[in-house]
Amino acid sequence: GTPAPTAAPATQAAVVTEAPVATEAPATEAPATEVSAPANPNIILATTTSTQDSGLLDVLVPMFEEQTGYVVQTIAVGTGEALKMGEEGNADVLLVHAPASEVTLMDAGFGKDRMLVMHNDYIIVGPAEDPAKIAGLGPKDAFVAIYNAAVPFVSRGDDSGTHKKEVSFWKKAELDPATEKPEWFIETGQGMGASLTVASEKGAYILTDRATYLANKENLKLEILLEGNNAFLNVYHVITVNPEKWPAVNYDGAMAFSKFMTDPATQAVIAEFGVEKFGQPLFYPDADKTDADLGL
Amino acid sequence: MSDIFEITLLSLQVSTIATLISLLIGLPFGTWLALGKFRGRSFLLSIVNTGMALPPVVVGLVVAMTLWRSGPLGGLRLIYTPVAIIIAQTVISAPVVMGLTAAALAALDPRLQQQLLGLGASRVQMIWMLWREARLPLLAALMAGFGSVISEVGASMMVGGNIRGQTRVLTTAIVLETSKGEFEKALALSALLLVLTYLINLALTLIQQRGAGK
Amino acid sequence: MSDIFEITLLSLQVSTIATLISLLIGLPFGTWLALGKFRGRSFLLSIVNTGMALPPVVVGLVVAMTLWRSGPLGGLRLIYTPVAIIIAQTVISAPVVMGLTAAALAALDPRLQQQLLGLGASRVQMIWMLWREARLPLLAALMAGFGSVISEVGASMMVGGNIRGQTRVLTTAIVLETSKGEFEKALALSALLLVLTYLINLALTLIQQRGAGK
Amino acid sequence: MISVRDLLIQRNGRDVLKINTLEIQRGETLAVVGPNGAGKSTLLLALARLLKPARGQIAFNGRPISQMDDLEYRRKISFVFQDPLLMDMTVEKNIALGLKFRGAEKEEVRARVGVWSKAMGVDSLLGRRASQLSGGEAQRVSLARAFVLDPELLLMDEPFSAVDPPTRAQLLNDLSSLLSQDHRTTIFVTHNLKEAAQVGDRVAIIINGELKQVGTPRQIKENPADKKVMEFLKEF
Amino acid sequence: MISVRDLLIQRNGRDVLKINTLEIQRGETLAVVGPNGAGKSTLLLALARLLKPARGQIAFNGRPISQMDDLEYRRKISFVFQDPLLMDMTVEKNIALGLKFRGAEKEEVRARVGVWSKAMGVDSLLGRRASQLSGGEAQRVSLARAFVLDPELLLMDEPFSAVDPPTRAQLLNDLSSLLSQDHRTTIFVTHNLKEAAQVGDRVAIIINGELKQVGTPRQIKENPADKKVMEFLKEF
Ligand SMILES: Nc1ncnc2c1ncn2[C@@H]1O[C@H](COP(=O)(O)OP(=O)(O)OP(=O)(O)O)[C@@H](O)[C@H]1O
Ligand SMILES: Nc1ncnc2c1ncn2[C@@H]1O[C@H](COP(=O)(O)OP(=O)(O)OP(=O)(O)O)[C@@H](O)[C@H]1O
Ligand SMILES: [Mg+2]
Ligand SMILES: [Mg+2]
Repeated sequence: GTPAPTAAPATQAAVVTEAPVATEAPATEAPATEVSAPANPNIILATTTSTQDSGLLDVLVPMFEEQTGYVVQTIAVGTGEALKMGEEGNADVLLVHAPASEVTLMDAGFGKDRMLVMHNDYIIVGPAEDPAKIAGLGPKDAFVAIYNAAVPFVSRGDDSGTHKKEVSFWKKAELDPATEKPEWFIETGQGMGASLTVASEKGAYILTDRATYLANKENLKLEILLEGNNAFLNVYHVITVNPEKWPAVNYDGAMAFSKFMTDPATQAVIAEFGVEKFGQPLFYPDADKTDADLGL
Repeated sequence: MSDIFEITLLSLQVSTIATLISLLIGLPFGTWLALGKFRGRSFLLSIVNTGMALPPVVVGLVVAMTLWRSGPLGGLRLIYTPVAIIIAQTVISAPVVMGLTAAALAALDPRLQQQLLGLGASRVQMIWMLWREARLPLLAALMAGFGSVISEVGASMMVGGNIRGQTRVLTTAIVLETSKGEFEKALALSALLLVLTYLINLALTLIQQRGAGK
Repeated sequence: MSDIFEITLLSLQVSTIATLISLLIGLPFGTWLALGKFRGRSFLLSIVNTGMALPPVVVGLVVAMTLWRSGPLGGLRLIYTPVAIIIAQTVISAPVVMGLTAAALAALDPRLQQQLLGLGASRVQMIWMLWREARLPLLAALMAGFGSVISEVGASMMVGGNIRGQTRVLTTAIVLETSKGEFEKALALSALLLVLTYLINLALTLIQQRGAGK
Repeated sequence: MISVRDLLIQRNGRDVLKINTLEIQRGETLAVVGPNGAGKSTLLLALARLLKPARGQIAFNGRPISQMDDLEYRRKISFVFQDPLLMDMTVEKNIALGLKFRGAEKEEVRARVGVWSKAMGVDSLLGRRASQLSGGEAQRVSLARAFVLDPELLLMDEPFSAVDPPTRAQLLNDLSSLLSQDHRTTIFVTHNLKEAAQVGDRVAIIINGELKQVGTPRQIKENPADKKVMEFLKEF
Repeated sequence: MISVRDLLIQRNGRDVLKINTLEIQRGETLAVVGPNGAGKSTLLLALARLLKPARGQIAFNGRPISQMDDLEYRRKISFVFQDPLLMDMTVEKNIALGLKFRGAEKEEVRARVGVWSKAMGVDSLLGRRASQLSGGEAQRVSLARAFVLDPELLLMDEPFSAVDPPTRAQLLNDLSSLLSQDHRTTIFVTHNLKEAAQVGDRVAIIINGELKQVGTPRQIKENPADKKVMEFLKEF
């Protein structure tokens, strides 16, 4: 069986090396030497900004294009916008990290296939002094502590995957600062990088994905205060848009991309990505696991 | 969107103040560029014209780097305040007002200056009359300046932070709704923004025509 | 940033083409607004002036919704191509060129039209001479139009998609570097953008002055 | 050549010129005089089709000008305006303007500009920008600009008001012989009654928006139509 | 009152006016005549300190004007320009302009504008926009605009060129008496030699950028300085 998701991804480095090939054989996979251009070579990939900002797609997309002859148009937008593009058939394939909303999309029939690709994790960062004393607490208690201390907290407030995650924590804590709008609750409505900058400037706490934090670390006066909890997993799925709803979509291409993303060779690349620069991987490949394995 | 009224008001306030400051800077300086006789004038003019092409994101980045705590003016604690947006927007629209003012005044008959001085106008009075004479293109300059700030988003986002209840303005709200995939809301806000801008333009045009009609 | 040359070239191409199309639309239409005598003229003028304040994000959203597969022109498959950026940028800069053209021509002595016709000018020849006479403010209009597109990012982002190697232009690259936290790279790209814009403005100014000097 | 019937011109809603009937023969020079604001310039503008009549009609060679091709008609005409607005270009280009509009050959343009700039005494100024001329120089350029066109109908609105006396005398002389040679129809507005009598085959008197009288200088002097005309002519 | 010494004015790098010496007495009216482009307008502009001399000096009541306060000096002067550029406002406001610049009281402005608009025959046009005037009407407004100021020194550059003959005669008459009453110094450029002799206590002749001769009309007529002056005066 597959190993249970471990709490701290830093200790989980070896998953990929033993990963078996995905259950379905990659039908379209072809050696780079005999690339024949597909009938409809253009694919629109709608994804969240984090995958682009981290630089991961800059590595993977050229690989995919070279292997298959497809040309990928990567559109990095907010999670909500990416899902909407799928819903309206304006993208062929999605790479997103908002599991609950993804399920809604699938249930409504707009998505056809949904495959687990990878995860990284969320962390709570904040000023080194940690005025609300959240270090060492569980996620729910940490949010309660922040609320009670009424110290600055930055919320993305943009319905992104990260924001949805944060909302779920407030819900678990049975608190609702978004409605109460206290002074210390700062909603930026911006992307992760910009929100981190706001948090840094305001000396605030913020829930962030590890990858973006690491990429921006140099410019920030924020320390990791809480990490390594099961509840902090940030899971990415690839979703093909349903051609029965939108005949114009390039389903073959979308499928090829999904297969590529879950292909063991690709997964190995994901596991290595960022190690050189940050000393730790930014994403952990999960193609060999199921949602249940990750506690979704 | 219960805070829509608040957001709209802030947009108008911030952009109006920025436009007024730009006018205060751009009108005299543009006049000087148009009327002054000095070396390096066309060099300065092309610098100002380049300023008309200042990308809001660049202005946002530079102003933010200045106002961040790590920046030279970090002590003022202006980052993520409406004042910061006003500063950035002023940087964006001042060159627009300046460049168009210079062009408008340079197009006037040069003998007009002579004649006004010959009628006993002081320098200030002369310039005042020149502005009056060029009021149509100057109004267009003002509108272009206002248009450049009420519509920009890159700078407001970076230096304002789009913080709900504090620095969220119409354009940043539009971007937010768009990134949420809430296109209808984004379009509704856009419509609101355009209607407001239209009303302001209309008011300015009417004031100007009344002034001309007298 | 090995593709920096490519990005720069695309920026220049796209913005230049958009500006030229805006000129092709804005110059005649602005002239008509300035010289025509018809009802609803000031209404149209304030619409055009409002157009100068069209937020790039709004233009981007509307053009994207039109060009998306789900949109009315989805069949043309233009979304996420340089053509899409050109379309959006044209929508942004045409009103700028138009409004400033109208203001520039309205400021000319109305008897000039009469005199040109009296010398045997056809309508086209007359308009040509009026443009020549107002070349200074018209050049400023052109520069403001170019400035508005070379600097905008909202529309290029939405309809172009900032796709590496395909539709990435300087401003979208700046935004990307900024959001990656690579501020130095962003500033370097900004400097490049401004230097290019300056050179273009300088070239236009020199051409215009040579034309005037003859 | 030109016949005006029942003409009414309005400017900004005010009646500024009424003419019951006026006939001008081919080759004739008609001098138009009258007080300021009488409507003299307005008459010329209407004849050049630069103002639309509120009523009445103007016929050129028997055809109503409103029915002729606008451009074709205007290209038979040269107009020397009361306030010449020169274009911001060289004197040479200003003089050549009308020829350029008519698509004349480069050679022809050069030749004609040469002839007429010399005739008007501005040949030394050809390379100068028009904005750098004295008042009289500008007026001479505007005269040259009209004469190069060799028009059928020449409309001149106080064309010598800023020209110095010796030049003026000489131009008037040249003009008289030139016009009578050419059989070119000329309408000539002036404030100088002596000039009007010298150049005009007939003189038209417009007062307060009405054409009061048309006749040879002698006819008018001997037999003024009414008291107003008499008063206007008393300096003469 | 005014004394000019060794003056050289350049425009666009060309010498356009040289005057060795010229004295104008308080209360005197000096008529200036000369061919087009001679430098007459340039002289007036220099006297009003609107052009900087390349050399030499102009003194007003014994003080070099370059050392006087610019504004204070210009406010002693009224200028009627050769081409009056009226502002795009009503005739009334145009006439009041100089008074407004000098911060005159509302009542006084109204009274003076009333007097002078009537004197120039433009009182019925006070509410009209300046762009809707005939050539002569515009010139009258420009005259009124200068006269309301009641200046010490009045500079007029062909102020009657577009005014109709009866009005012109009347204004000249009025002017002669007005000027001799007021002891107002006047410099009056004209192309009408009769006018120059009628109004001017002395006449100055500028030809080709040089002040050739200054004297009473009779002196000049009887004793022209050189051949060029004689030639210029032959029509006179
Ligand atoms: N704005 C100007 N720039 C350069 N040169 C000029 C300018 N205005 C006039 N000149 C030149 O200066 C000289 C004197 O001009 P000025 O206007 O004083 O002549 P003027 O005696 O008033 O002639 P006119 O009787 O035609 O009005 C002329 O050679 C003229 O071409
Ligand atoms: N652009 C205009 N708009 C409105 N009314 C005008 C305009 N130009 C002239 N007028 C008026 O029309 C009437 C006739 O003007 P016109 O210019 O024909 O007079 P004119 O006989 O040429 O006088 P002048 O001898 O002063 O040149 C005058 O009452 C004048 O005020
Ligand atoms: Mg007239
Ligand atoms: Mg002169």
